Amino acid sequence: MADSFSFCYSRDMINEKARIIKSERLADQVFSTVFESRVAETAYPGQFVMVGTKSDSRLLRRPISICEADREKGTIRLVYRAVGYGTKELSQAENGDSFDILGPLGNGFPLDEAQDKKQIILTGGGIGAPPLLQLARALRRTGIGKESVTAILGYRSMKSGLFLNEEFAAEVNVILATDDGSIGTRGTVMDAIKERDLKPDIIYACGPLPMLKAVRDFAADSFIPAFISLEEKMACGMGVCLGCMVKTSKKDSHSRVNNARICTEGPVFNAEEVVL
Amino acid sequence: MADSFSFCYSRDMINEKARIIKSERLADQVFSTVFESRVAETAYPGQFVMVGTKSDSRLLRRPISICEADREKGTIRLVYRAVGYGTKELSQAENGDSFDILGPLGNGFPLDEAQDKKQIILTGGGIGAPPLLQLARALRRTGIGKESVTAILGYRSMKSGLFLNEEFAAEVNVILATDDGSIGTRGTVMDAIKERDLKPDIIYACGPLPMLKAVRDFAADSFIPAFISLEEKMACGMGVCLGCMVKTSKKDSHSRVNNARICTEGPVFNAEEVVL
Amino acid sequence: MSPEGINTAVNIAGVNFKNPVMNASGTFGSGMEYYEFVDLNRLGALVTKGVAPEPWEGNPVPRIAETPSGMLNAIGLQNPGIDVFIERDLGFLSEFNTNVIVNVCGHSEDEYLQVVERLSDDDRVDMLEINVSCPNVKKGGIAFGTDPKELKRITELVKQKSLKPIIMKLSPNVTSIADMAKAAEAGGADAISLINTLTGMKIDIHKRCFSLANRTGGLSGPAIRPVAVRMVYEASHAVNIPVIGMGGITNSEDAIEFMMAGASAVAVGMYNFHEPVAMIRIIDGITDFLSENGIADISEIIGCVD
Amino acid sequence: MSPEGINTAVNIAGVNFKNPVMNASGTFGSGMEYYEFVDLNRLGALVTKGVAPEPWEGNPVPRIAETPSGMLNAIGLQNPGIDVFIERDLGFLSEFNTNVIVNVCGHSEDEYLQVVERLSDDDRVDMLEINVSCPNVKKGGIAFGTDPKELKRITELVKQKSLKPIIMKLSPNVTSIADMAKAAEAGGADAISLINTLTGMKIDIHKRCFSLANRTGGLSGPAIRPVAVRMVYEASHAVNIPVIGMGGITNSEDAIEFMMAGASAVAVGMYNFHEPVAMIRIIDGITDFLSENGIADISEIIGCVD
Ligand SMILES: Cc1cc2nc3c(=O)[nH]c(=O)nc-3n(C[C@H](O)[C@H](O)[C@H](O)COP(=O)(O)OP(=O)(O)OC[C@H]3O[C@@H](n4cnc5c(N)ncnc54)[C@H](O)[C@@H]3O)c2cc1C
Ligand SMILES: Cc1cc2nc3c(=O)[nH]c(=O)nc-3n(C[C@H](O)[C@H](O)[C@H](O)COP(=O)(O)OP(=O)(O)OC[C@H]3O[C@@H](n4cnc5c(N)ncnc54)[C@H](O)[C@@H]3O)c2cc1C
Ligand SMILES: Cc1cc2nc3c(=O)[nH]c(=O)nc-3n(C[C@H](O)[C@H](O)[C@H](O)COP(=O)(O)O)c2cc1C
Ligand SMILES: Cc1cc2nc3c(=O)[nH]c(=O)nc-3n(C[C@H](O)[C@H](O)[C@H](O)COP(=O)(O)O)c2cc1C
Ligand code: FES
Ligand code: FES
Repeated sequence: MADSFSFCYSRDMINEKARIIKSERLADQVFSTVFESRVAETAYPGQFVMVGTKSDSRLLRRPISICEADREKGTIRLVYRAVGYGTKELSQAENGDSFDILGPLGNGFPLDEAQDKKQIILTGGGIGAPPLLQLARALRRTGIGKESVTAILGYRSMKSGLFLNEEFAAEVNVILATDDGSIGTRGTVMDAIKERDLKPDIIYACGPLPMLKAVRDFAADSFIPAFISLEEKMACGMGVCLGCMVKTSKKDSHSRVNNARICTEGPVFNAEEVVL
Repeated sequence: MADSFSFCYSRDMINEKARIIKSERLADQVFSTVFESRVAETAYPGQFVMVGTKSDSRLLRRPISICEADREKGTIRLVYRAVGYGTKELSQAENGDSFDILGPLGNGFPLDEAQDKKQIILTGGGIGAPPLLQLARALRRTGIGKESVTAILGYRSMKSGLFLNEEFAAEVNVILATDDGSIGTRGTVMDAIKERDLKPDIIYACGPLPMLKAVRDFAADSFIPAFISLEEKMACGMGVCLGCMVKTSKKDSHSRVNNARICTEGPVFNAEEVVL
Repeated sequence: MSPEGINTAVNIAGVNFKNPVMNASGTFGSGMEYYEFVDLNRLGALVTKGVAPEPWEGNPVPRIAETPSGMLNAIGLQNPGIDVFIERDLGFLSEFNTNVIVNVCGHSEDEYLQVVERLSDDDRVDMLEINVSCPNVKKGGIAFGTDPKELKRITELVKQKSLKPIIMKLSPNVTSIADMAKAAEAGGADAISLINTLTGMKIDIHKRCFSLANRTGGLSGPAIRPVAVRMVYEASHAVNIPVIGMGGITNSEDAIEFMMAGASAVAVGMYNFHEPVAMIRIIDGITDFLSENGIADISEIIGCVD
Repeated sequence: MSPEGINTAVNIAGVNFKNPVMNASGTFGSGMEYYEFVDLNRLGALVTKGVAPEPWEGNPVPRIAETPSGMLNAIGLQNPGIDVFIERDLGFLSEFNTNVIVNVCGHSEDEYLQVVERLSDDDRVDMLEINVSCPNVKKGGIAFGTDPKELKRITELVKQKSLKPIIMKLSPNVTSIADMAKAAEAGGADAISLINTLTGMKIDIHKRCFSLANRTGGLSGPAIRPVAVRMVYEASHAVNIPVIGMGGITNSEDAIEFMMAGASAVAVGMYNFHEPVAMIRIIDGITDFLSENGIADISEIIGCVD
């Protein structure tokens, strides 16, 4: 039937009540929650889930990147900053609590682009780090050596706490940067790249908009590919509400108006293809 | 200051988060919840509390009569039928859970009217029984003998279950009625009165409107006083929204328009004074 | 002045408010029922329930229905009439150190004017709020409230009779709130307040009847806040008189949202039922917000988002 | 006919709907994104996102903001234009056994008519829904949507060009919904649908900016349901053409509430985002309600509360 339409969205999407099996505080306001979820079966690095709230006046689900997906255990891990109602509620939930989870959603980081690259850099600014952890593991699993992959992780300060850096260190080289210089480079992840005069062959990035712009500019100047993960307010997470747009340099196939849906064509984009 | 105004409402009202210390199912859909609450300090038989919900889209508090108030233990007990969101939520709550409680509210059953009466009848139709339990105890405590007080309690059937009847029996005489005759009189509490040809000197009643009308008519025919407890949808429970009116036979002091506020002038009224 | 040296006082039509927070009419009585709970002296103003020349009995019950993040009411402006009101309610209110705003209703022009005349030289009253927008009154009210010409006319008439500053309270059930605001201003209003309730309906599908005896009622509560903020923004940009904003305020953030949209003061309505001390929490929260953000005078945030 | 021998089918302007439940325009794409989740064949109809003659890029982001029991959107009717739509979306939809209703938008009369002409004899389209009420389009739309004379005129023009039955979709941002409904009927509309979103606004007080780049947006969700039910009631009592009701429907009880108020069919909007399978649950819930209450034909409940 509708299978004949190549533009239909064929997805292994799951909508379920997922149970929490582990909750942890990682740093100031940063939490980690592990769910038992069938989303693990197909989740790809850089994809995200939409998590429902328990409040019946807050009806939009919250988009959160998948930080780890363990297919064997059937678990996914979300790492997030508690900023508002939904993330705070999640951070306070206990083992056994269930949340509505829709996912995996979106297109993740292209792994094949990293093949044969000598210097692969992952830049994670603050709460942008989580999706890069799954990426780091996936890259290693494709046979890429640890020496070829460096994660540059930017944090606020030692005081507010580092998170995930040790888990990154188990997979890839790690360079730290902090706003106040309390550990690693004083400054941003871009400052860390410049300080060490790194010459990456490809960059994967997730983090605040100014960082993503800097990565894009750096990549363009260095003639290397960069893949960046974007955020926008979302209602459906599935590509129908057209709420989560980013301007694109070319007309995309869905909108025909230089607009791509972050939830569907993204959240990861080739930095050249979007207008930030 | 404002003390000079006799029409001000001087109340020992409490607004608190009260903790549940005991929850029980008494019959089909009928539950009992005991709260640790300072409302116990002043609660008078027939008064009620407004109980908040935990849903942040359901903002009105639910009026529930106080079934028991134990001043020494500092507890109040609510007995209610789980009919909608709020009462179901309450029925599913566990020990230690807290709910917003505002009370005690309204004017209760006048105890002094029962003094020197030989045959005092309390008629509770279904979920109207709970406030009469506190009344039964209070009447006994004023020195009235058990032989002078009879509670006529109407239920659906043995199958859906009786509730509170044993607690009534510890204080007063009890006569049962069920819709299906599975125990006691087949029919209503009025049928039970007629069947036994009771000649009460005063009636206190709480229950569905048809029962209250029958009680009013019976009392009027018998030239005896009847005090009935009324229900209406409430927003504030404190006398300001003017949502919970009942028509009165005389102009009342607050409204001047033959309207009394059930939450404030009631919920207990002299049956002669209201138009049902 | 709040203790921290931050100015929370606002001036509306020459009347000084110690802070911009008051109750919305009809949700706090005349304060009598709440005064042991809520220190009325802390409020920027106390706004009374609507009062008419004669007692009104209002609508039949049910008058209340709960809706998602809000409620419907169809009280029908029950009130004991101006005589009782003057003696009882104003007598009570005169003992408190807060502004008194009397909300006025009527079935006809003449009825509005009768109330206004009675209160015009009463020292205990600081301002009059003319409710031309009550959706539950069949005669009069609704026409003034939705037709700019009628609104201008009634405003002019009221102004002629009144020595007190006049606040015209606008209905949101109109195509253009800006036109209504302009009409009130053109008629000489000293301020406008908005929004009154949106007309709504609820049906009990099991009993197959309307949830309110009056069929329709006024929707209030957080549900309507986005509509209210938008209308406050549009109205305050259409006129030069001050705007009192309301509709779904539950906390200091909501109150500040209305002020940033252009309101000089705010009113809390149905949330008083949910939480009787809400206004005090909001007053304190506004001061905290100003102090945390280094804002010395609340006037800096009025209409600051533009 | 549902399995239990209960008739849930309704007829609107000569088109048979297997059940009265469809999605609201703009909340389900053209079904492509949902079809693996939700069996489109179960729906009474599939209503597409608004389509214009040329691609529209819509508003800048943020386009979405959460509000109490609802949300604001200011998509600005982004769409790929009628050419892509006909090839891609209609191609896709033709494979399903459900009615297809195409929602039409335009900046001008002429643009509406262009879309209508292109679809008028397309077999894959069952009805056209004319969105004269989108609050996020600055030109055109809003005038048709709030002025009865303009509405009647555009209805007449559309009817002249269309062989398909026409549904006029009404804006709730008006003083009298009954007048708008009558104007659509007078213009020859075969049905009306309502409500579109209420215009609202949200402010981020910490960033001191509007939550939506477009400043205002359309409020939808359970918050607006009481307003929507009231307007469906008023509109269905003002006209003799069928009414499709929507605004905040989340479950079968809400759907039945709209039908008892006078709607012949209902649409589910933002709740699809909360729960992608909501419509299927609602369809099943309606059948259960009818069977539990011994109602053999759904038409018995349409407008039964009066
Ligand atoms: C694809 C994607 C992946 C993300 N991954 C992560 C992650 O791994 N870890 C993490 O900490 N955060 C992540 N975010 C940001 C996260 O979605 C927000 O922090 C979260 O939605 C805030 O919800 P709240 O209820 O706590 O805040 P509230 O302020 O109560 O939220 C109100 C509304 O605004 C939306 N919203 C608020 N902030 C954002 C934001 N930054 N982006 C999108 N919507 C927002 C909410 O979803 C909700 O609809 C991601 C966002 C996107 C779009
Ligand atoms: C003074 C008073 C004392 C009461 N005492 C008791 C009692 O001791 N035990 C008991 O089981 N019930 C009692 N009731 C009835 C009780 O208030 C309702 O059953 C309860 O409000 C239903 O709430 P809900 O959330 O479960 O139902 P929902 O249907 O979700 O409630 C929706 C709204 O309607 C209101 N409502 C629904 N039914 C009633 C009703 N019968 N009376 C008033 N408001 C209603 C709710 O408060 C709420 O605002 C009393 C009512 C009043 C007015
Ligand atoms: C129970 C009730 C009674 C009201 N009575 C009046 C009234 O007498 N006069 C008036 O102008 N507005 C009246 N209103 C409207 C409120 O003053 C206010 O404009 C509206 O409720 C919106 O604010 P809210 O969402 O904070 O409740 C009443 C509202 C409620 C809920
Ligand atoms: C994200 C979004 C996009 C919408 N796009 C359209 C549209 O293109 N055309 C239209 O007529 N209505 C559109 N609407 C309005 C809905 O169809 C519906 O009328 C409204 O949302 C009320 O229903 P609800 O409360 O169930 O969402 C849109 C609504 C939303 C939330
Ligand atoms: S969130 Fe709806 S299209 Fe992306
Ligand atoms: S519930 Fe508000 S006056 Fe009784």
